[in-house]
Amino acid sequence: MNEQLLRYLVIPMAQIGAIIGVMLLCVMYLVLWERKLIAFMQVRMGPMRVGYHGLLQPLVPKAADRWVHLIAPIILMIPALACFAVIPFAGTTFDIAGQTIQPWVADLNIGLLYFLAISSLGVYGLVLAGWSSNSKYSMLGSLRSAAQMISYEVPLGLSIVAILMLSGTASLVGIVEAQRAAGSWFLFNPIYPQVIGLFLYFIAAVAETNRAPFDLPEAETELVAGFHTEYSGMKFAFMFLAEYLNMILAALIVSVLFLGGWLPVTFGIPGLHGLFGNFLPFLGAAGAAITGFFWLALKVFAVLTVYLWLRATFPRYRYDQLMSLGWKWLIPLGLVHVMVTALLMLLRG
Amino acid sequence: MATTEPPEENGSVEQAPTSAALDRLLATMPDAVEHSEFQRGAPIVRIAPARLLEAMTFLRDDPACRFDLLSSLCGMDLSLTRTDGPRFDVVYHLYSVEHRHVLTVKIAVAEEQEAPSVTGIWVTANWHEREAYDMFGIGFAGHPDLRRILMPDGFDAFPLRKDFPLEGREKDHGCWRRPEDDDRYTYVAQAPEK
Amino acid sequence: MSVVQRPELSFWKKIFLVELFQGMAVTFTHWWRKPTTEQYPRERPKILPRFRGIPKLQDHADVPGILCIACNQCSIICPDDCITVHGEPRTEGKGKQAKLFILDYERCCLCGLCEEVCPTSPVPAIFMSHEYELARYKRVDLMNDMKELYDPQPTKEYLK
Amino acid sequence: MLGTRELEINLGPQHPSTHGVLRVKLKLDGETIVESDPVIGYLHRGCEKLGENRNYIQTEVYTDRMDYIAAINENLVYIEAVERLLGVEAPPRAQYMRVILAEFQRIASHLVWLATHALDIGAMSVFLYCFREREEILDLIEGYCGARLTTNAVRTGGMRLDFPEGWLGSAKAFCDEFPVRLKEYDTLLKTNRIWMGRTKDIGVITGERALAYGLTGPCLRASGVNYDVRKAMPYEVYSEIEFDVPLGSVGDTYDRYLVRLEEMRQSRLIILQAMEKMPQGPVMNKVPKRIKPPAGEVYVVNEGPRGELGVYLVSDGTDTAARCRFKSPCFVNLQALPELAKGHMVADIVALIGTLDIVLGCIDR
Repeated sequence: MNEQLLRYLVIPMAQIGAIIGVMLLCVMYLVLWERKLIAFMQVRMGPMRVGYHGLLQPLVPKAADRWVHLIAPIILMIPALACFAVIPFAGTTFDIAGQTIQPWVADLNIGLLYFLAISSLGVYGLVLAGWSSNSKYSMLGSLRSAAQMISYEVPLGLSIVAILMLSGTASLVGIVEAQRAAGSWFLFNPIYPQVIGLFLYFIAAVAETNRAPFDLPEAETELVAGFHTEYSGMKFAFMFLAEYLNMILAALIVSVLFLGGWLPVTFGIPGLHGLFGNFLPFLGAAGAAITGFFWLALKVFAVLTVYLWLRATFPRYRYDQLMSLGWKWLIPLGLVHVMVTALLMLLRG
Repeated sequence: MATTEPPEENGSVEQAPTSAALDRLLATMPDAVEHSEFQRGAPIVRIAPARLLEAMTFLRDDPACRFDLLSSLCGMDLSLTRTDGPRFDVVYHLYSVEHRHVLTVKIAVAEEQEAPSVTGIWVTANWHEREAYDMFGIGFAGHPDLRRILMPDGFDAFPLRKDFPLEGREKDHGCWRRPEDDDRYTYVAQAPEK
Repeated sequence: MSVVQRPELSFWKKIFLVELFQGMAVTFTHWWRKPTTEQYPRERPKILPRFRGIPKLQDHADVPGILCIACNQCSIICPDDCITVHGEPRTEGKGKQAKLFILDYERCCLCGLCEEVCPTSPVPAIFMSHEYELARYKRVDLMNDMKELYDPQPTKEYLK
Repeated sequence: MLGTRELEINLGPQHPSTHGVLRVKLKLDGETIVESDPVIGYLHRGCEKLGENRNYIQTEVYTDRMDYIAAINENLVYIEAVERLLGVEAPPRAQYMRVILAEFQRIASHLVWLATHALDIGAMSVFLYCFREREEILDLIEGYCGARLTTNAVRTGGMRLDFPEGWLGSAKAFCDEFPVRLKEYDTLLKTNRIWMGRTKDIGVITGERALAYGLTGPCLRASGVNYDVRKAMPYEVYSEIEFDVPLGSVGDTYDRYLVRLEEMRQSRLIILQAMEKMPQGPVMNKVPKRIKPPAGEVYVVNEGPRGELGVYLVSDGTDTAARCRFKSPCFVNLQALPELAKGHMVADIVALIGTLDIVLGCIDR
């Protein structure tokens, strides 16, 4: 009985703990990397006295109804963390002390659907946060961000439909296996290279996480930091963390869906499929898992750098332009993309 | 009848400055002009307040003048120099983009009397007149919403008048009070009780 | 006078987002350019010779005693009336010298007029020093008398 | 009782994008602006009252605190008014020096405008690139007169000091690599579709309406009216320098951006020409120590970066002015904000405040 207990309780708990710990750590370093990268891109040094320790003291506006004010950041945080359950961090399972450990928490066969459903729960957190701060600015900010997130779910979904068709399964592990079977990343897929899909997903993900050219809700110059104007202390840290976790999540999904998850960089080139498969052969399966994780991390790092690069370069869209871009351009593009993928799959078998 | 003073020489021998606009105005509305002179080459004309709006519309619309830019409108407190006549002067500086010439128009306004508002002719006069009212207390008849623009609404004096002290009135001063236990002064915003 | 022409994006540029990538290229190339910021407390900014810091008093070798002749020119010209000077007969030689010289840093606007009008011979008695760290902890410290006006304000080294 | 009411919202006075302490009372219907009413006066320090209680030398110290981003232009227009009252001319070398410094200050002021305007609309990097250029100009100005912002650089009858040696060399160096930087801003903004989307057809004003509002400077020239004081009533040595006055066609925010960019290029050309033509010679004319101009009045107008800077000086023979009136271009330009903002969205009012290029010190005096 304790073996059952061990397999389904202790190991997943350990994995979840590891994931949360690693993710919080890389959120901090992502924030630092963002400030340093954007600083260098703007010919300045960025934070030199690095002492990032987000323990801020809490503050609540008196007219706000306390409970909603308290719950909102938690509602924002839970989906961000929950989605990590589905992400395959490495390819091969390995065993330590007799127990076989898979490098992901759960391999749901509806993995992608789960991700879409959970990540769209975040909108509630935003709206509640804006409403409960009882200030006009937060109100405007939260309404804007809710509308933005909802309307950019659609192009997100469309770009994922094409991937589902190509890989035939919704489980993220299955998708990466499909890319291994197809012999190259989906981005360079012989049947129909998913360049438009990647572009579509990336733009929608940027809008979804209120970043770069679409950071309207927290447009500090207009609405004085939008919905989290009235937040400070731990609750603000939660929201801040949720935003960056969403960013890392989007980068992870881009890497898994389009850039071949844990497959090595040289995977696409015919002759060198397995070249960098395993840096630490002496560790056997564990070594392969670690190298797989390393490749995934490298791709996530590249995608995040492009995120920050966008932020340093582009001005901000206005609210109605944002909406018209989403509805008039991205969604038709997504539909055409899905149709073309289907057509090409039919023709090229 | 308007008298045109000979322009005073300031050391450089130059032909007497002429202003087409001024001559045009003198020709068409001689009775509106009380007095006109040239100061360092710039024409200055004093108009009777009653005929101001008529003269100003003429100056803006007449093809020879075409003063389409009211560069600046400001009040002046002459209580020290012109003790007999009306206390205030309202000075209009006009400029024509087309003909590239300038004209300064002045009208005299007594203390309680209201000057005619030129917001109908140039929209820019709105804030200028509000500032003149705020600083000098010169009322402008026909101004859309004449209220203070720079000073706080509750302010009851007119700061740019000559009788308003430079350091401000005692009543507006808060005072720096230093409690015994602390050596830093704290600013208390109400007048010190004597 | 020329009318500025308003560029229009050609169809192909619009489709392939050419100008967006050009913009990104600009920020990318800035990535490895040398940063221009200076880490203030450790790296001190370079002060140009004519920099107008806070006015201070100075003496000169060939004039015995206090250089300032208490002529009150500076306190007359000062727009904010920061300077009060009281003279006393000069200890060596004839003429006057400053007995009491109070400069109110709180009101001083660093305009440099006092240095211009100061008539003392080799060097102006009151001169615009190169000190720019003017914060003090108490308001009282801002009223500087002669003793403080002479010694340069100690700049603590921020080594942290 | 269900009913919709317009949302009244306060933009400022503590707000990151009002370029100073400006408060705009906005009436919003959803996101579109129904009515806006700018409230000013938070930075009123009574420069005109001080002008009437300080002598002519001391008042110049207050002029560069009014429009603190174009300090030398403010000093210049005040000193020109005093010189015209006195009937004194600055020697030719001093006049060329004044033109060079005024044009440098114009470039610096346009750089601050571009930086804050781009930052309000979201382009963070342009903000820092502009301030990097402005830093070099401020070093030049500090090299000449000793202060970066509160310059107090011009004197009645000429300039107090000549350029330090090596100054013209570093000024030339700046002028050489400035066009490359301008091209960078253009690639980042001018053809960028997001920037175009945020600035095209925002705050459109026709030529006549602009003149009725008394707009001057780049805001007026963007609507196609050719009025530049340096060409219309040339002061100092502008008549001997050829340069071009850029005009706009539509009169929207995008045109004002293009006009100001072009003005920066023209200012650079002016500086280069002035540096070549600058004769050797004295920099200061004989001026009495206590300036007591004869009784009279004068209204002098200069072309500041934001528009027409005017000084109306009335002297009664003593050494303090009887009336000292500063006509500020931003005070007049801001008056057009309600008409420009009607019907636009909240995000646009931020772009509009940026494009009017207002400085609150200059408005409130």
